[in-house]
Amino acid sequence: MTSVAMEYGIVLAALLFSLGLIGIMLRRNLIFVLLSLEIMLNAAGLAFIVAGARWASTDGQIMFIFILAVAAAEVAVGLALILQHYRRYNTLDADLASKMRG
Amino acid sequence: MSTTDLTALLPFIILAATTLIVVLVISFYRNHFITALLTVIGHAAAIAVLPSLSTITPRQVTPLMIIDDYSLFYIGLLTAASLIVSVLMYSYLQRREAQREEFYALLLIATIGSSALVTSSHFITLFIGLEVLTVSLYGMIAYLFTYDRPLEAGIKYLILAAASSAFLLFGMALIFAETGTMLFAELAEKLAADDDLRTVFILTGTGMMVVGIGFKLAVVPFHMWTPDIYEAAPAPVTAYLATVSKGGMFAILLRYFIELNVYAYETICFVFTVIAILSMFTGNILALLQNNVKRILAYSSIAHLGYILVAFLAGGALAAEAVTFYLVAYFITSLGAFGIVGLLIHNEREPEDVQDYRGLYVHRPWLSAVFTAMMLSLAGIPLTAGFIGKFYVLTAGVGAALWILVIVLVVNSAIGLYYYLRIVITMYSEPEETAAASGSLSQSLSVAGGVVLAFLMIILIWLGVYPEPLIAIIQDIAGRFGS
Amino acid sequence: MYDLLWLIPFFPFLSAILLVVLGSRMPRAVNGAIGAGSIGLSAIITIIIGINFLTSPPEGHSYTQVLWSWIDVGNFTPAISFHLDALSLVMIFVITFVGFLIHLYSTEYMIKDEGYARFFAYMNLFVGAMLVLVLGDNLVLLLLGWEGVGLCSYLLIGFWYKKPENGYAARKAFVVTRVGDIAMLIGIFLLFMHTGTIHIQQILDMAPRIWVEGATIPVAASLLLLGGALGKSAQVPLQVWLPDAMAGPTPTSALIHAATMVTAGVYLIARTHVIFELAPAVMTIVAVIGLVTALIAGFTALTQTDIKRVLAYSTISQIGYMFLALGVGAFAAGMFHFMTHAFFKALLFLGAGAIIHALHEEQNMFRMGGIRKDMPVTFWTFLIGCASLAAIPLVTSGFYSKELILWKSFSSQLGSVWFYIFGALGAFITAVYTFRMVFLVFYGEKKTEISHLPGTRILLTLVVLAFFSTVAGFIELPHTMGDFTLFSNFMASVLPSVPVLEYSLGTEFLLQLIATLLVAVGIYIAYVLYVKNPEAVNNLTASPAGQGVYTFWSIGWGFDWLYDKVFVQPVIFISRINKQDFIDSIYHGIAFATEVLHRLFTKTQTGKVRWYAMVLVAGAIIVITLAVLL
Amino acid sequence: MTLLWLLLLPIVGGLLAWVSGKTGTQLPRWISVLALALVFGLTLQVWFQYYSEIDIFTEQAWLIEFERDWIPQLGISFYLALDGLSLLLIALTAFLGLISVVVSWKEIQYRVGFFHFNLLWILAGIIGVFIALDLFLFFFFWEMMLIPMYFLIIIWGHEDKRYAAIKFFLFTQASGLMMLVAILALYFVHGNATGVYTFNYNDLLGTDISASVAMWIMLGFFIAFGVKLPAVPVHTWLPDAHTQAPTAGSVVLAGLLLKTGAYGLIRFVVPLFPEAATQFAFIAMILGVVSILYGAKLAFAQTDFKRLVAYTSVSHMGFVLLGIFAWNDLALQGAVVVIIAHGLSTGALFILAGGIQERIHTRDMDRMGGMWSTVPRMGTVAMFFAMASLGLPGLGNFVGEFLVLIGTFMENILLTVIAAVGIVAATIYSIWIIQRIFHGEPRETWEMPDLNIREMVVMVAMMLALLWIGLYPKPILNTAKPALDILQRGVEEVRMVEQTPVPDPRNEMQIFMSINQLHKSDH
Repeated sequence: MTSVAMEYGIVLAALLFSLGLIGIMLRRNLIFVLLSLEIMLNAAGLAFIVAGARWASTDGQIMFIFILAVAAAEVAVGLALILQHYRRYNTLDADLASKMRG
Repeated sequence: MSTTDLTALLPFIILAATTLIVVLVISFYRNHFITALLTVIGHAAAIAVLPSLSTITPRQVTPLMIIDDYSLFYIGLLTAASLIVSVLMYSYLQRREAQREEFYALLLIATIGSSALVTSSHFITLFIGLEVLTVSLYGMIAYLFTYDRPLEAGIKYLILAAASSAFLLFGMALIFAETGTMLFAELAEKLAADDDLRTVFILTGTGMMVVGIGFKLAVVPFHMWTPDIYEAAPAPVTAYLATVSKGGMFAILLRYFIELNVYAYETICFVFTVIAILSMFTGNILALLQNNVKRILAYSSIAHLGYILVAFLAGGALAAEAVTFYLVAYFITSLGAFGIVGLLIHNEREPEDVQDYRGLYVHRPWLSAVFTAMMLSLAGIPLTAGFIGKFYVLTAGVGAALWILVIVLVVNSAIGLYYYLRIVITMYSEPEETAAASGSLSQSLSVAGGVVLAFLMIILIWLGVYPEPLIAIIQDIAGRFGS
Repeated sequence: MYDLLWLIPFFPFLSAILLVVLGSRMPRAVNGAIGAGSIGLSAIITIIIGINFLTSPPEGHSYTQVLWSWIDVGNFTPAISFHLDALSLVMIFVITFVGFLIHLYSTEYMIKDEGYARFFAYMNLFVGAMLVLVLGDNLVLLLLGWEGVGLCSYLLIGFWYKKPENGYAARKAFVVTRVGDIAMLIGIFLLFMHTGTIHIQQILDMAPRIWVEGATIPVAASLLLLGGALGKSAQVPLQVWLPDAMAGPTPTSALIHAATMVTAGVYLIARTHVIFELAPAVMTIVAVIGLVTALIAGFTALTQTDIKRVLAYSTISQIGYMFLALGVGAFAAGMFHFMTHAFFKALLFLGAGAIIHALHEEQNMFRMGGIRKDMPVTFWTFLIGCASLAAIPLVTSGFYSKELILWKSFSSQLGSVWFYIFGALGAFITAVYTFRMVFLVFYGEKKTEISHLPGTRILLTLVVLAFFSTVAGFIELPHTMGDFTLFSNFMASVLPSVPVLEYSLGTEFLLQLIATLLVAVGIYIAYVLYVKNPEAVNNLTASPAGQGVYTFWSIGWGFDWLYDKVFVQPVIFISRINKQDFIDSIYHGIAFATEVLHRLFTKTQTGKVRWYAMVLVAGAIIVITLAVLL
Repeated sequence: MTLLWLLLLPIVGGLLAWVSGKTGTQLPRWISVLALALVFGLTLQVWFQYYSEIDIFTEQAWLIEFERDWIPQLGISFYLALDGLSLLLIALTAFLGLISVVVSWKEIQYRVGFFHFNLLWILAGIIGVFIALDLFLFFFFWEMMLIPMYFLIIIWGHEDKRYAAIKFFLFTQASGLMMLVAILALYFVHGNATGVYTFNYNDLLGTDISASVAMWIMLGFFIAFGVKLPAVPVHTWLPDAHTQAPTAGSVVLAGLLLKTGAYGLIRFVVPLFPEAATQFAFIAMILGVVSILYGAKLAFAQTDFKRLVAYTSVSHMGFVLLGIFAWNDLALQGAVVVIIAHGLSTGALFILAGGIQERIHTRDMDRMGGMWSTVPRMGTVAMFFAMASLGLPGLGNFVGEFLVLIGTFMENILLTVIAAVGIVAATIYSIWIIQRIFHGEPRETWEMPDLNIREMVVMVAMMLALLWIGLYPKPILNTAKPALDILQRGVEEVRMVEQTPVPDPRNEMQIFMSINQLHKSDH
């Protein structure tokens, strides 16, 4: 384990993170948006793992477990809401959810 | 974990137990009143034990949480706000068609999360507390998912909040990667010991954490969600968002800044200065001609967070005091304002349009007096807590010679007056002759809601006239903490 | 005895208040009795005090009565206190006595007017204010009277308020005199600043000690005081208000012209003569202004058709003579002319009033004529007044006072032969326009039928005034006629006579003769032009040059036109523009800009979650960039 | 305790009036009359009681003091104190307050209780401003009076009331916050220099401030007071507010609210920052002169009676500004007299305007004219107050304006001369009022009753007061004298001391850069 490895890891995590962000911004399908969120959270989780590895600390992995749990909770709530959205509009287009503005 | 540790965690235990009880009761016997009553009792009990805990403070409970006077104060504040929200929500749900009881479980969990947030001394607690709060909020915002707007708001909030949490997490990871610790205390030591540690990782990490925190606080440029969510969520939930969610976040931000002495990082301070200025201007200008009362309050909350940031950036004991006092005042006012919006709900519709309040003074003089008081407090007019709060913030700002921020604050206070007074004007205008007189808003008020509002009004004026006791407490807690 | 002094101004004020408060509830007879009676009481007290003053003069020939301390800040300590000396005694005598006669006359003259009580209230206030003016022992109290007089003139000129032109005349009078007042105000400030006191006597005592002749401060101060005097006394260039002031009831004109307001300027200069003497250049200015005014007004009077306007211009002209006297240092002569002028001018106005009343309120002289047989008393008294105004030798008081002025203007150290020449020219013109008036009104064909003959009170007043217009001159006779100087001696305690260059009696006699001849010629010309050969006038004015001159004179030498263009129009213009206050538009601009910003910002709240996310990310990038790069 | 009563009477009276509004319209009115009569009586009693002392004592600044801790942590105390100056202004407040209640008797028929609540609370705020000697408390009262005033305009005002009310509020509030910043800056400068953090006026007097800092702080105060006064160019709220307010509102605005600005300048700006004020005096005096002329100029142009009178207020208050910054005993005394006399004369003109509007439902002077024959009493009264307004000697305004001008003359001749032109302007607009409304041809026929007994009582009271001030102002001058003397002496002492030492530039740096650090170390 060297610090170089850590930086590679962080960069990878950052790339994943950016991917997720781009997904949120560009995808209109809510499921894909949710997926992108998962990617971002997991990117952060990856960063923790890499960081934990650098310091040979378990904190990173503990954090990752928490992140997983939280991500699961988010997805659960998210899917529930998306379901309602689909029921109402028969589509998963995020842009339809824009009744409020101004 | 010793008994003392458990004692220190008593508020959490009580709240968690209440949650369990509520969930169990619901599953056996659905009764709105009983559920709400249990919730209220749970909150009250949690608040009641707080004073006795001050004997064992400060106490580090595991590396994750610190129970000191500061966190006790904020737990009390958040729980009290949550208590008021639960009462308001009781009145509110009475008038709406929904599964009512589960809400209280969500509320309790969110409060636990927020309280955990203020006690955190470790990134994990920070993250967990935040997420517990946030995930519960998804449910609370979209609680009336059978309606269009709450659902839309829930989805928006979920997407954006999750994204911002990811930012926060990534930022934490970067800092952890550079320093190898997630404990505030250790971080502080390492950062203080080594100036070279201000690397790209640390700064980027801090920047990303700012995004996460800024989102929760709804400061510019992370404010976009605010109006929509405020508008769509049930009014008491909006009150909750404005108070418990933001208050908890601000408390931990202050703790984090002070413990890590982030004030020494000029760039971060600069970033916050820019954020404060933008928030004040953007919030007020957006609110200026807005016609939806809840959106007005949303935009004004953006501006108010800007005001608090002025005091926050001043640093030092005075800043901690000012921030705390302002938050207390802001809690009272937000609860009162949204409480009224919630109490006046009629025909499945909240009175959102400014015109809905036309002639309120004629139909409900006392309610309009309370609403006026809340608006004036937001505007910072004497005899209200908001005046003392604004005074305190300005004191901190001038004391630290933050002239630009102070001037911006003054200018924005003037802009803000315009829309607060617009609401007030409407209430005192002649009511329309038509059906409105018979009263879209003339239903009888719920007793509980009325009592809560009266209580808030009394506190508001009490603090505006005689803030000395509260200031004494705050100085004792926050002041000592800050210096 | 002297402590009754305060009663003199008190009665008119009391009566004015009574009339304002209760006037409308009392019968007219009572109103008139109160209005005229109060002035009568004041006149009686004045006469008692006057006799006392003559028989046993107070110490230093002056008496000061302090009623109460008015303002007391530092050394600025004006009190409500009255100062009686020879000068103020003459003034209050004329004011109360002539004032009383005018009031008496008014009780009959105004009897049909709906504002009877109001009229007397204003008149009493007027007299009261004038009394305060001349009695005030400090400049602030003097100013109080001064402004009070201005106010009352405004009220009285605009008495018939329903006619807009009366209101215009009233405002003109008030504003023009106030312009002069500002100068006077500054003058008072200047005097106070340099002497440290506001009391007239102290200032006068101190002035020769702290300033040398011709020093800047007395020159400036006297010029500023002169400004006030010019306004009040209707001298060039502030004379424009007086002819228009004829809009008021005729007794008002009598009061303004004879006893009160316009002589205030003369009084002011006489009162502060010490300061003027320290500024010889200003003295000359005073004299020149007086002369110029006398001539301009005289020429203008020649062309007027309205009987009251002729009298008005004659007043301006006669006050010009008083200024001439003051300017050459003949203060006593000025005051003497003031007194005689008060009698005959009051007489003329009241007589004119009687005539106007008799002729259906007709004021145009060309529509009068031939009424001397029908109104004999009026005719004879009016003739006496005119004779006095035109200074017919020996039998008229006007002759003695005007001769004195002309002689002094020649013989005084400050005098000059040019003063005499132009003064005599003025006397000539005076004779012409005076008798033009007499001939037009009383001679020739009857053009308007007499509807109403004056009653006893009016006639009585006229007779009394005619008597005084004749005898008042005998208290001061020139060297050539016995050198009887009762009046100058009396005034000597206040107004020292200026040194006079030595001339022989023959010179004086010669000059008097010339002036007398000029008067005679003037009367003859008037006779020729207006009785014997009326065509001549028409021929004269029909020629292009004549027409131009006639028009120029008749509009009062174009002063009104000039002021209208230079002052009135700009003021109206300024007041019209910027009614909405352009400064306010700055604030409106700010408000508008904020509103535009609001609309712009609102556009960012699209409601689309992807857009929100983009803003969030953009914000994140900016924040991180700032955090890392700065 | 007397001072506390002065505050409590209107506050409690206001609450009672509000509550009693439910019972009908008469009770709130009588409660208000009672409360204000008590305040007035109390003021007179204090005046009589201390009048002899006022004459003798010049060393003792305050006649009565009242101090309690309020927020001791921040050095804020509930500190009330009264000297001759405050006494006069409170007497004026109570007097005009009473008059406002009486003139509203018939005009206000809508929510009478709430109206009187607002009215009394405005008065309480104003009284508070005049006796609060803790700067925080002062600011507290300063802001406290705004909201009730705002309500007064917005609920009982005329056609354009919303605009007027919000404009009034924004101007005063924004400027008020500037003052708060200035107060705080002063607080820290004083605290850092002495270690004592306090808002107490007596302690803050004579604080050692470097020149440039003092200038900025002083400007903060000046802006707030200038807006209230109002001085050109921040006067534009005033015509709108005056015009749209109900009669009582206009009376209180013109008679009292503006005076708080003048009071602030006398009490705070010059004494707290003698040097800065001296440097600034010339500009302030120019503003005063500009206000005099510009206000008068705008007054000419108006056709709305109330608006015209409102602009004359700008003009009159210009004299106050001029007098205060001339800062000698003549000019200061003059300013005090103008403050009082203007309150009476302009207040009365607003009452007349309100009376006319009540009768014929318009304020447009183009539609009036020739009304003297219909309402001679009103005409006479209007004439009186127009004359007072144009500065006729013998009436109160003259004494004030004359003293101001003569005092200013000692300091600056040119400005005095220009200001004196304002008197001519005053003449024009004053007689213009009379001409347009009461004289001339009637443009429309109006059937209207003349002033009734209630109105005549009010008018006569105000006329007598003006005559009293005009002919025997000595009691007023005497009462104000010791207070003004002390203020002047304080300023002179500081000016004397400040002449010698050279200010240390480092001091200034410290104050601005490191107040933060200093403050931290204090804790």
